[in-house]
Amino acid sequence: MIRILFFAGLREQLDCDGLEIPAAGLRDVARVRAALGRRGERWQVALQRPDLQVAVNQALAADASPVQPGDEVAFFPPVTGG
Amino acid sequence: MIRILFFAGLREQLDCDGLEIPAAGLRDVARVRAALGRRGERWQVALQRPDLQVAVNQALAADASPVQPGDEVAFFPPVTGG
Amino acid sequence: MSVEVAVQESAFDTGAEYASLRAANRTDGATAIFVGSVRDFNNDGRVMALTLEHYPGMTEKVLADIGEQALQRWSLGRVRILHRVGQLEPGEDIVFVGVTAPHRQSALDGCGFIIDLLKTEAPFWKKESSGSTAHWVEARVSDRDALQKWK
Amino acid sequence: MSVEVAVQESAFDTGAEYASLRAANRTDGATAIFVGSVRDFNNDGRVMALTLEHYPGMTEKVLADIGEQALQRWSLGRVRILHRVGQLEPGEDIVFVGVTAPHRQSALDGCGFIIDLLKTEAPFWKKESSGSTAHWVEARVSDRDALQKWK
Repeated sequence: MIRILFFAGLREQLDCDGLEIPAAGLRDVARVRAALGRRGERWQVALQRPDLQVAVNQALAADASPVQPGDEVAFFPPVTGG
Repeated sequence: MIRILFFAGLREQLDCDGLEIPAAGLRDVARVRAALGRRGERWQVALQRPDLQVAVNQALAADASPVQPGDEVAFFPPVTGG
Repeated sequence: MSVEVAVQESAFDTGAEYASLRAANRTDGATAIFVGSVRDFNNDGRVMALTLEHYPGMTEKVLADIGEQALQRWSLGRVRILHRVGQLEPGEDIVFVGVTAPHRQSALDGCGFIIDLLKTEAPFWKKESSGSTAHWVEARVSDRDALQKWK
Repeated sequence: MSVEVAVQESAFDTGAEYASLRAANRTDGATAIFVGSVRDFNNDGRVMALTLEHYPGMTEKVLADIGEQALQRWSLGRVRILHRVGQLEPGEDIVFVGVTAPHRQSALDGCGFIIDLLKTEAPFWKKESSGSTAHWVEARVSDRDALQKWK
């Protein structure tokens, strides 16, 4: 399984702060994103937002970053702390 | 008269923290410096130090800066505060 | 050389944080501090509250990593980064970045670098509320542009 | 917008100075502070004292002028510059520069500008003493070079 997390505006948009999905075939962030998009149009739209940031195991990552079973993958809007 | 002040290492070198000199003919900093240099070799040497800073009426100035009767002219080594 | 970070709901005391950066620190003549506070963004004078959400676990790692990068790059003495989460009122302090170094330029640059990276890499999100309405703060392009000077 | 400067023998309290920069200040979300402290310059561990001489009258004018320049150039909110004179012990604070602004880069740049100009234009001189010997600190070329970035 892969642990998925959503934060801030994205969390509210999806009305979901996290879920687990089977890891089979999801070997990079792009594939994880695509799999989540298949959950419905709302997910498709929200996850294609071009400025969305992604972290794998709590480190900033990109679409090409590898993902393994047991990983934690988080999607979130551009950060606005400080 | 022109009020002359010396600070820090220069004050110690000249063993003098200030004096008054007649203003006649001393219409810029260069002339004030030259007049002070004529007080003796120690003064000559100390006041020709190339990195010496000078202020006229408490504002940083240069050799060409004009001087008038009643002005306060200060000579000092490069500042080292902060 | 040390990096200390904290993510906390409680307020911090800039004077106490300064004292901690200076305690038994005779090698670093320079201390630079940056503090970010909640502004009264609305020009109509309406009091506004701010809620800070974060990504627990990742936040602390990112802050520690940013601090380490700064420490290595400028040979800093101590680095201290605090960031609040939860509900904040106008005038309250959000973030503290404190850096000590033997030389002033290192301290100032290290401090500026940390806050610039924090603004674009640390997973915090601000939600402003004013009366009954609330909205997520949009990231600013200028924050991303600010990173150019550290390339 | 205000510039406040002080030249004083007594110690200052960075926490109190910070509080004064923030008091009833809701427009400026950013505060940058630089503090310079007496280092233990001697690597042999000998305790060293510092005496700060200044040019009374001119010092205050120069500090106020530097503060005004920074305030105009970066649209700062508040500028506060404190500098101690007289006898100082290792570990004691010498100079405080505090700046508030609506934006962080203005606050950090304004703070850096002020300390760089102070280092080359404000009439203070340091004399280090260690045991029975004392000498005037030499100005550093790097302090003059630091001004280039503000041209």
